[in-house]
Amino acid sequence: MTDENTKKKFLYLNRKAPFGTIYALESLEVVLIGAAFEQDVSLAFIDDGVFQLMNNQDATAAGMKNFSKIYRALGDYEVRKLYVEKESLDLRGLTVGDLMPVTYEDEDENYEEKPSIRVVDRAEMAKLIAGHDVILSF
Amino acid sequence: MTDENTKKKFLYLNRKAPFGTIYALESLEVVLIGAAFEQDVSLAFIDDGVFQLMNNQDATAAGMKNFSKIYRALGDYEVRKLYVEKESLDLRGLTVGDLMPVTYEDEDENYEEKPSIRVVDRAEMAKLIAGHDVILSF
Amino acid sequence: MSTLHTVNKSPYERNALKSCLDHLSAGDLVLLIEDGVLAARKGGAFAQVLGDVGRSCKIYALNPDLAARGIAVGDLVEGIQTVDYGGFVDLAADATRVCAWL
Amino acid sequence: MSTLHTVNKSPYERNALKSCLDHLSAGDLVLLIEDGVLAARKGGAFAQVLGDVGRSCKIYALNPDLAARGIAVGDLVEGIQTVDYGGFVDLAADATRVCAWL
Amino acid sequence: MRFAIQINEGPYTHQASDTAYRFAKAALEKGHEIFRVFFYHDGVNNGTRYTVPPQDDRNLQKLWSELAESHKLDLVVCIAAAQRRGILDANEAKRQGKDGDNIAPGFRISGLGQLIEAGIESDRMVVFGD
Amino acid sequence: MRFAIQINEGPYTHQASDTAYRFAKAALEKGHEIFRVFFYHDGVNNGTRYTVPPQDDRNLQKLWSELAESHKLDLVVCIAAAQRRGILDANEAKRQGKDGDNIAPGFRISGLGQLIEAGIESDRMVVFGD
Repeated sequence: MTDENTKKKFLYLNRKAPFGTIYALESLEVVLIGAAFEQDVSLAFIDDGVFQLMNNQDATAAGMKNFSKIYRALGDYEVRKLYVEKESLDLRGLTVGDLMPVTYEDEDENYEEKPSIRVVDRAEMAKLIAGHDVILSF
Repeated sequence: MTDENTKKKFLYLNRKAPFGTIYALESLEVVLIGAAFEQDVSLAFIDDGVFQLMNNQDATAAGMKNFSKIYRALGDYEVRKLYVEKESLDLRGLTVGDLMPVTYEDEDENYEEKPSIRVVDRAEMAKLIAGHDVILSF
Repeated sequence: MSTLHTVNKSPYERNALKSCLDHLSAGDLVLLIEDGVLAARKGGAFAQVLGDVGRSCKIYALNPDLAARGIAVGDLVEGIQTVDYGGFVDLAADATRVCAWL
Repeated sequence: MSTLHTVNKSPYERNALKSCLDHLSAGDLVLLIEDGVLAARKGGAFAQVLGDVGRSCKIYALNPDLAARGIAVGDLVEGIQTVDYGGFVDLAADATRVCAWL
Repeated sequence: MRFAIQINEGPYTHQASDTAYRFAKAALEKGHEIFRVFFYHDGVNNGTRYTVPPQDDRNLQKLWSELAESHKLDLVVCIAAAQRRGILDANEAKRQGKDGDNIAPGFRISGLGQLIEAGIESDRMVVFGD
Repeated sequence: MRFAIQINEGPYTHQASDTAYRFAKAALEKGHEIFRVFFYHDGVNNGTRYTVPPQDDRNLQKLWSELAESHKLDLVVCIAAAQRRGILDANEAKRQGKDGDNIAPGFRISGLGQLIEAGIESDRMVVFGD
């Protein structure tokens, strides 16, 4: 299963805002469990999915679980590719500066901290979808 | 409860297509039970709610319950006011001719069959909402 | 005699906000809750229309839902007021009826 | 090497169809199922865009879902083909991957 | 003022039950009355005692059951919606020949007439859903 | 060809389970293999034996249980999602101190790893949801 050749490319397609529905949280739970399977994992954030990465989320007053810190921990699970669509950010008046910092330590470069979030345009996102073996939609 | 003065005006606000979700069917189930309470009842069909009244629905091949005939029986339950929004029909390329005939027998006019469906424009729909006591949304 | 309209859906995903705004009567109130508060952020695609509607109808956003989604009160479209759950109750009590755009 | 995209939402209510169409690659297939078939009716607001997309990507609609919603095959936007559940299976098998726009 | 509340979605999947709970709590704290909370559609799934949410998350069923106990709230689960979704009390289980029930404390199963009655008897009906 | 199916919504409220069932049936009739059906989110609610749908409607739980029996289908209910929503088997009931269980015949409760494994082991993953 650790052989590069037998790895499958998994894409998690996140299109929904957090909190209004549970899909964002339960998508993350799959990502965490899936990390143990050592596949090639990417997360895509399209449409309202980009709101999942908003900085300074605090659900305390709404009485809900604060799970946004889990995104920040994804690097520790070897999940390092979070693709965020530029057009989706633009429509919502957001920039990458409105999103939480998500990083990983690159063991090949002296454990330097590198950003996991990569802003891509719609055409690149379409290519990303076309380049994966398994697409899990939330 | 049959005193005109104690009647409340109930509006059922139907905005969703049938079959993809259960809201249309379970909204109807409330209407049927509610009819026994002898309140002043109106049904509003806005947005995809207008698809609930499409003629010739047949869910057999999809394995679902054919409930569209219940709309036709509403007249027998004294439910006679089905308001369909014109702008919602227009956007979907529909006319009242695409909808099923829903009628009631008018006991004041020799049991003449009269149409229950009334096409209203958006401004009239807004007035309708503003003129009801209880709005049940589906 | 006014209606409190609640909108709990993202306007980017669904047509509920648009439909609600299309059916307001003069003096009505709109309360954005749950994912509906996503409409209220300055710079978003619905900022303009909410600003326009806000001149004739009062628009509110539920603060706990804004906070959950990382939207600061300073980031709201001008004229939108925030309420907490108690304020939601007051709005519902003061209105003549509540209409939910689900 | 193609993707079968499934859309199960009404385009009048949600942005799923639009988002799907914005992310197609050449040779991809789109299958409208459940409330998604509401897009396929001639004369509706999405007839034009589906006709346009249909020139570069094949578009299908699930016939049992059309029938449930009272949409006759003769009322479909030109170029949209219908399939039953077996045809859905064939499309999924023939494509390289399936992408659901929920 | 007398409120009635309708909840159309189950716990966790949609925020509807959370918002309704906080609305109800705030209304009671302000001295209002809640005539009834009616659980319809998937809302009936709020009324199962079989849930075990993660320990760092809220337990919506417990929150409702406790609010019902402390304020004598009438929590009604629609019988027709409950039958479709597998929420049973002891009576229903017996009537339907099922070997157990799962209704949570403070909830009762009854008919759709209870929703209409709530609309008639309350000053404001507030609906929470998807 | 080997399919895997993910179902994200409960029965009746959304059509997802209906469509997935008819897809699975058609695939089997064409000689394909279904490696696994994984029930996630509200999809876990397909796996309760407590449902009693109206007699003139389909019984989705029974349809799935029968398809599982006749084709040796592996129907897996996600444990984390099931805990939030009150779906229990005998083991889980015991572990969580609950007084009963409601899992339907042919369904089993297991972890999210079963979904990933299904993605790895199948040729096509097809997701049905809201």
